[in-house]
Amino acid sequence: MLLLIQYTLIFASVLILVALGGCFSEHSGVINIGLEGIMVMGALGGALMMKYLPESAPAAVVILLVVLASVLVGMVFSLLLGVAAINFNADQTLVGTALNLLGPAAAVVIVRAINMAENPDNVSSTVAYKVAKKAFLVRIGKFEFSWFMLFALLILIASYIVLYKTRFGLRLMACGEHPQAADSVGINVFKMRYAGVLISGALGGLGGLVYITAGVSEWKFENGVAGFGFLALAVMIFGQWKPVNIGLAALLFGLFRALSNVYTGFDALVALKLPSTLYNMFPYIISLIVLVFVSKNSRAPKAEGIPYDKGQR
Amino acid sequence: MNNDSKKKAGILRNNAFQTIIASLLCIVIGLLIGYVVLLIINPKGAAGAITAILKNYFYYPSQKAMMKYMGTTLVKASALLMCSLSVLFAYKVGLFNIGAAGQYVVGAGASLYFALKLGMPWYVCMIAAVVIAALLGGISGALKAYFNVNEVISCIMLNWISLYVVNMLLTQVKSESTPYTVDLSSGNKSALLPNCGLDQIFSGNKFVSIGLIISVVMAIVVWVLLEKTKFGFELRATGMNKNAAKYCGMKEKRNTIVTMMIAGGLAGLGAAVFYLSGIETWMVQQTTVPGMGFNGIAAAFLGGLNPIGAIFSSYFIQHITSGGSYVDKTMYCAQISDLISAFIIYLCGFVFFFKLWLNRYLDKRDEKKAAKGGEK
Amino acid sequence: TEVKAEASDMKIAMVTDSGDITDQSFNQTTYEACKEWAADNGSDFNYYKPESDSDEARNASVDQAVADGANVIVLPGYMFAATIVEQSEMYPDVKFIAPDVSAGDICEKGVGEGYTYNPDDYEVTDYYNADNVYCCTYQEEVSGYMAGYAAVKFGYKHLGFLGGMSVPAVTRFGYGYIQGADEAAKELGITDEVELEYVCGGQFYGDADITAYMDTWYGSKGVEVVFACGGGIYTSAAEAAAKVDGKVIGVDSDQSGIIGEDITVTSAMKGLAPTVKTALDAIKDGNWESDYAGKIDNLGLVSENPEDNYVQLPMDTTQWDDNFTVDDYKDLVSKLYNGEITVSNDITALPETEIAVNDYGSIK
Amino acid sequence: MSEYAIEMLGITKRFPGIIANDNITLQLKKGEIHALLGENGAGKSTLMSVLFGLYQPEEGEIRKDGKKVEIKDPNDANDLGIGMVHQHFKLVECFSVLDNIILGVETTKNGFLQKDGARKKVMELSQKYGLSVDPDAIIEDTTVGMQQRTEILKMLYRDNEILIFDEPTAVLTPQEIQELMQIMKNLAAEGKSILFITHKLGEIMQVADRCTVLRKGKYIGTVNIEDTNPEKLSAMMVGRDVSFVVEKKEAKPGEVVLDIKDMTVASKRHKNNAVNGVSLQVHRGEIVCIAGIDGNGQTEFVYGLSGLEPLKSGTITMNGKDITHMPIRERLTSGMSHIPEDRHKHGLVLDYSLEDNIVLQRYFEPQFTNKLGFLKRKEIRKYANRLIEQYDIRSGQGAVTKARSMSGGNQQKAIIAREIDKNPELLIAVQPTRGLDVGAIEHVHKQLVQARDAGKGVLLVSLELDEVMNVSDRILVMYEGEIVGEFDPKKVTVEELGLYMAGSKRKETKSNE
Ligand SMILES: Nc1ncnc2c1ncn2[C@@H]1O[C@H](COP(=O)(O)OP(=O)(O)OP(=O)(O)O)[C@@H](O)[C@H]1O
Ligand SMILES: Nc1ncnc2c1ncn2[C@@H]1O[C@H](COP(=O)(O)OP(=O)(O)OP(=O)(O)O)[C@@H](O)[C@H]1O
Ligand SMILES: [Mg+2]
Ligand SMILES: [Mg+2]
Repeated sequence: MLLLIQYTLIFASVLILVALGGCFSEHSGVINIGLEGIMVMGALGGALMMKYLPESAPAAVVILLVVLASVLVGMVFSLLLGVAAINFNADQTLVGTALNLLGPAAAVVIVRAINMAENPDNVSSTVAYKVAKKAFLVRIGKFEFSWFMLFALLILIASYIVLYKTRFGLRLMACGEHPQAADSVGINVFKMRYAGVLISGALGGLGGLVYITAGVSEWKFENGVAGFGFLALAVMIFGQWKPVNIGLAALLFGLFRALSNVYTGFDALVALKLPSTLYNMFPYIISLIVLVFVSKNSRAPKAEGIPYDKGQR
Repeated sequence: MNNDSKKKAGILRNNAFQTIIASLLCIVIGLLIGYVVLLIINPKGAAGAITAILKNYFYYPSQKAMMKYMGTTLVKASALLMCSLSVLFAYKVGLFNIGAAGQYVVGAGASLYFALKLGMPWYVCMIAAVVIAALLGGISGALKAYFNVNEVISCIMLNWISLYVVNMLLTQVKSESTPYTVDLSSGNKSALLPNCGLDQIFSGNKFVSIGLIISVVMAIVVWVLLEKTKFGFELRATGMNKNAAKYCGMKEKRNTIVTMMIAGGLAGLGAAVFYLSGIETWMVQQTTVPGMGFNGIAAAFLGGLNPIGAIFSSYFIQHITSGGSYVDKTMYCAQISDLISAFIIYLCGFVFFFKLWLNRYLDKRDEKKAAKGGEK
Repeated sequence: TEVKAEASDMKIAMVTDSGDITDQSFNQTTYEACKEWAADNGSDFNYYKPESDSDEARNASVDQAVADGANVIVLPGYMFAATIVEQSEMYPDVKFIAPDVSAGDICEKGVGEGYTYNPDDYEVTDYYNADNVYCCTYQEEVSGYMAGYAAVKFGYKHLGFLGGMSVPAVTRFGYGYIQGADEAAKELGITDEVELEYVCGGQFYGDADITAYMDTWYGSKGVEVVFACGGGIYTSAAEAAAKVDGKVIGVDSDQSGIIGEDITVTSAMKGLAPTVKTALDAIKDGNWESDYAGKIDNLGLVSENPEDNYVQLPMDTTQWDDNFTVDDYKDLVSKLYNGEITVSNDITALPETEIAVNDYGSIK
Repeated sequence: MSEYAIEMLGITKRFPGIIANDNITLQLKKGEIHALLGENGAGKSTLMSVLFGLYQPEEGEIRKDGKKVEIKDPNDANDLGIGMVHQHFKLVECFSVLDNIILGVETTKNGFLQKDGARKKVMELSQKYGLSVDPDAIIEDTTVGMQQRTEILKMLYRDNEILIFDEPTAVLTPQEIQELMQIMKNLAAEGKSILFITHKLGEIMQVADRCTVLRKGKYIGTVNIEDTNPEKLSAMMVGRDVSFVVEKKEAKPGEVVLDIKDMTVASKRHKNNAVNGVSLQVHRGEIVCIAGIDGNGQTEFVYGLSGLEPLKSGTITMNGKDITHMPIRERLTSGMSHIPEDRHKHGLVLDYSLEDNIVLQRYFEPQFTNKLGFLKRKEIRKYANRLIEQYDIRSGQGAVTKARSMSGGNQQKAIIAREIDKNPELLIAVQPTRGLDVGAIEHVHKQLVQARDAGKGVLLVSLELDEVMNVSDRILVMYEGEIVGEFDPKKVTVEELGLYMAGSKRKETKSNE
């Protein structure tokens, strides 16, 4: 049971971070379907930082630098979306798809180049971070607490406050709803949209880091992040672009994901003898069904996906 | 002379021409970026690697081997073409079919299941693939039409569900000791697409079959359907303005569903021409959705969202993807060609802007000319 | 009659199967062995990665290697049966070394429709060019058996098996492991106490999902030792084991170094590297035709001395104790060698056992 | 100090292929209401956008109180005390009224929004100028009137001295228009300077002090309202005389073409029915007008009639055929034509060419499609060209022009041509002249009368009382989803109609009996 909670929380943390990233981007008016690619690149940034940090570095420093690295790399990578979508009016879905192809390919190319430069015989695309990773974990009895769980919670609360209680949030959402209106009251739509995309890059990158450190101490970048970016998008829509709902949706999805892996610990579930594939399909089937019910009144930011054209009437 | 320059401006203003220029530009810049990446990794082999990617089957000194692998590239390109047609068709009707990947998966599942479990001949398998993939596409369409579920999201979900279901289904027809499905050549020869002598052209490459012809014909059919028929007129109108379509009596819900069904059917057909050629078997433990459908997005956009353009762009993308396997792996990893095609797709996002910019430039030039002419 | 090849004339190529040379498994082992041999002997070495996971693409890579001038091609993995069937005739001047390819694999591809799944019904050499191909398989089941046997003897009562993808070699390891554990339990008279969990990860690498699965085994179900059998998938098992002082059994080579000495009970090894190297030696030394060409060896126990065998447990790093000493191990090996104990290599169904075996299928 | 609050001198603004403002001069006196008049596309909105910093002019300068200023963006405009109510409201629909008002000039403490002060100020302003709003209402739930008041409060909240109203009355009811006029007068009396754009000459005559006229991007002149009249103004604006009175012969109603019995349509916005038991008849050769204030069920009524929404109850008979449950396509092919209220939402596929839009209702007819389902492109082109000529639809590249690039007036003409040329039995025209200039309106009205004279039944839905009085042969007033009165336009006054429209009077009509 403890395990179920632990993994639910860690999977939910990944989903919360990435879905909130998507939420900020979409509230600014830019659809970010490239979260999967951003996650991979953020994970890469964090992984490399962990790899190169001296083993003696204190935990707090490790956490700070690693998080910073993944956040920064995620942001830089998301700039690709920002430039194309905001400055060049590119089709956002297309560019997002390109990021999803680009992220994993670039990560492998980079890691391989690094590995081979260090040792010509090491042709792997794996980065190991056994020591540094320990900084993120605290064992509380049988429960393995990860600082990321706390981060996710804090960021969730912060997102709520930022979106609904601050000037920045009000302006950001105005840009995603009615950029012409925002522009007419002197809000720089381009800047706000960049802010949204960059936040999605930061949170997406951090989410990627959380994912690859969730269970293992090395990551083979050929394997991307296994569709978590897409799942996060579903969480975001299921959560109706609202932080609190996203938090709840992420918990639900995290629960199913965790269940598919730890169900063997529950005799009742084992006795059901469901094919394990079914457990894997669960999150997707559930989200599809849920979408059927929530989409009718779905309130996506009105201007998302539409390039902002100052001259448009 | 004046006439001449007018003609030139005419061709420059031609939309199709602009698209071709833009696509070529994407390709060139994409390759350049790839080259720079290669240079950074290892300057020694960069030139060799980029030429290997561009050469693909021209790598082989013997004409025979060249033709053979040209055939293979064409077979793969034909499947890619079908997926890009699927994406393109939906896009023209205002839907983003990111589900081509999943529709391709169920197409593969259906054709192999019908071939190996039910022992059906190729045309039945092909029809099964089309129908089942069309149904899957139809689900996304129906969810959109009746429940307002964003098709991108439902497609993504269905991609994964399809993968798991097909893995489960095809476990029944996998060979005993491996996770791969039985070869069609040993499991059911009648399910192999007829070669119609095409294999002879390509040095006896037995995978080259009528699938090639089917896919090119389908590209033309899609073009005719969209541009020349009443049906296409209606579908496109629905895609551009659902409300107007409804207002003038088109069945906009039905059209959304039909569009996704056709798109699904095209992707399913892509899987059928690929898997029924016998070139690959299905690995029932796949944990990622095959990239064919996603690459279809790339090919569709690179081809300027034109079915005929897609023929060329699909071939090109397959050409450099296959070319990637000729890169010296001791220096560079295979993902380098993925990286290049990803860059090319990314750059496709700028095509619209490029055209806008070109037209503005032409406008300005014309204005200046007119001003000069006026002075005289 | 055979001409000695100058090592410098040997152009060695290796083609990977579905994985890459980074799979921390047989592709990587083969790659490293080839590379080392080539470096030691001054030969050319190159490796090829097929464009996709299909017979067609693997054949294409061989075509490419030959076009590049390769005259010795190493093809690790049963998937290369089709390549052997189709290309050994085509390139009579090229020598093929195909570890893990069995007569059955070749017959299956060669016979095609109507294959009975019994290679003994066929003359395997009808289906490929025997003059330039050396194939071998390993008795992974024996290696797995020894690991399972040892684990139970060491006193572990709740065992786990975590395979990678369920390819034949992995399954042979696993089914051997089950048989070994069962046998040891019978000897100790504790068949009702010993329990074995069996699952495949569906991939050759670890991730959060698989670690969660392993956490459940170690943490909730009380599994004490898991045989992590599939490339990099051990990372997940090791990760989970470390949290609860659980143990892991390695695979292919002595993995105690990478998994961690204290948690690695033993490793079920298989001698891929030596096979490749000796075959290459033979080509260099002119013994190819006499000793290797046309053979399909089933490599396993060749001697009573454990260390001479192609399948073995590591002598140095296995956590021997009083319940199961090195001598007990040697005894076991000789019994296996003598045929006193036989291990079934049938992978069509889970072995019949007295201990409880729970098969969970696949994680993904 | 200068007597002008704002001077725009020699402003030129080009768009690709068009000079929207060509050397325009506009001088706004302090405390005056200055009207800006011009045909559709004359460049009024563009000029105002330049003043508000949304566009940068290529030439010319702007002076505030005699001093030259640079207005690079709306922030600059705001700093100079310039505010604007846009033609298309610029309100974030899912925000509250208060949030919309403070957006861009929020008060914050440590980055957190402080709304209490703002709320107080908004309430004060709202009381002072009689702009009643509920600060916590979400915009999408409010009426157009309240949205407009929000826009005005947005300006006042920013303490703007120069107020631009771009066609504020196009979407308001007569009553609301009167309220707005009063508010503008109050503001001017307080010393604020107002720029007021409208196509309705009556409004200009009523409130404005002076009026500047533009035509095709050029400055025509500025006149004192005292010295002019509507006829002179419209002649200035269009360049010729325009007749305001629709010339038409006496109607000769024939047989019944449309018979609606007890029609009820559910509302999407509230629990009550949007249309509640409406019964009416339209005869051949007459123009029946449904008048009423926006939001009283006219839209839903037409949706129900045309099949865009299902009926809750009731029957519709057209030409003796029951069409209650008929699919839209069949209604349209059996003699119904429909000029929709929203031309962008329903009327046109904006990314289709003009010719494709012209055959949007008929592409499937054998005339345009052969038996195999292929379009006969040549026929379509021929047909489109005929209509373009006949109905004087102007566009850049003729039949192949993208509808999106056409001006609103010409878009409307294309729709009208399409619908009338179908030769319908029944023509439903919903606000066919919305946002059109007087010249274009004259044209549309002529078409309607011609259709009537050709023996068709015309059902006109309009919010404009002038139009209602001028064009129709019979007036039905709709209030809260019900028909509350039937009138002969010759025997009723605008004031009387207004009372019925506002719901303060109702009488049993023939058709309600
Ligand atoms: N952003 C733009 N890009 C291109 N052309 C534009 C743009 N904005 C306006 N125009 C063109 O400039 C001209 C003037 O437009 P404007 O909106 O100022 O007219 P208007 O006088 O406000 O008309 P209306 O009475 O219809 O509101 C029109 O021909 C219009 O098509
Ligand atoms: N889709 C529509 N259907 C019906 N009426 C419309 C539509 N769009 C606008 N209108 C009305 O027409 C008037 C002006 O329309 P037009 O299209 O000329 O505006 P515009 O010139 O594009 O706007 P702007 O002046 O802000 O640039 C608006 O006041 C509005 O009431
Ligand atoms: Mg206009
Ligand atoms: Mg205007």
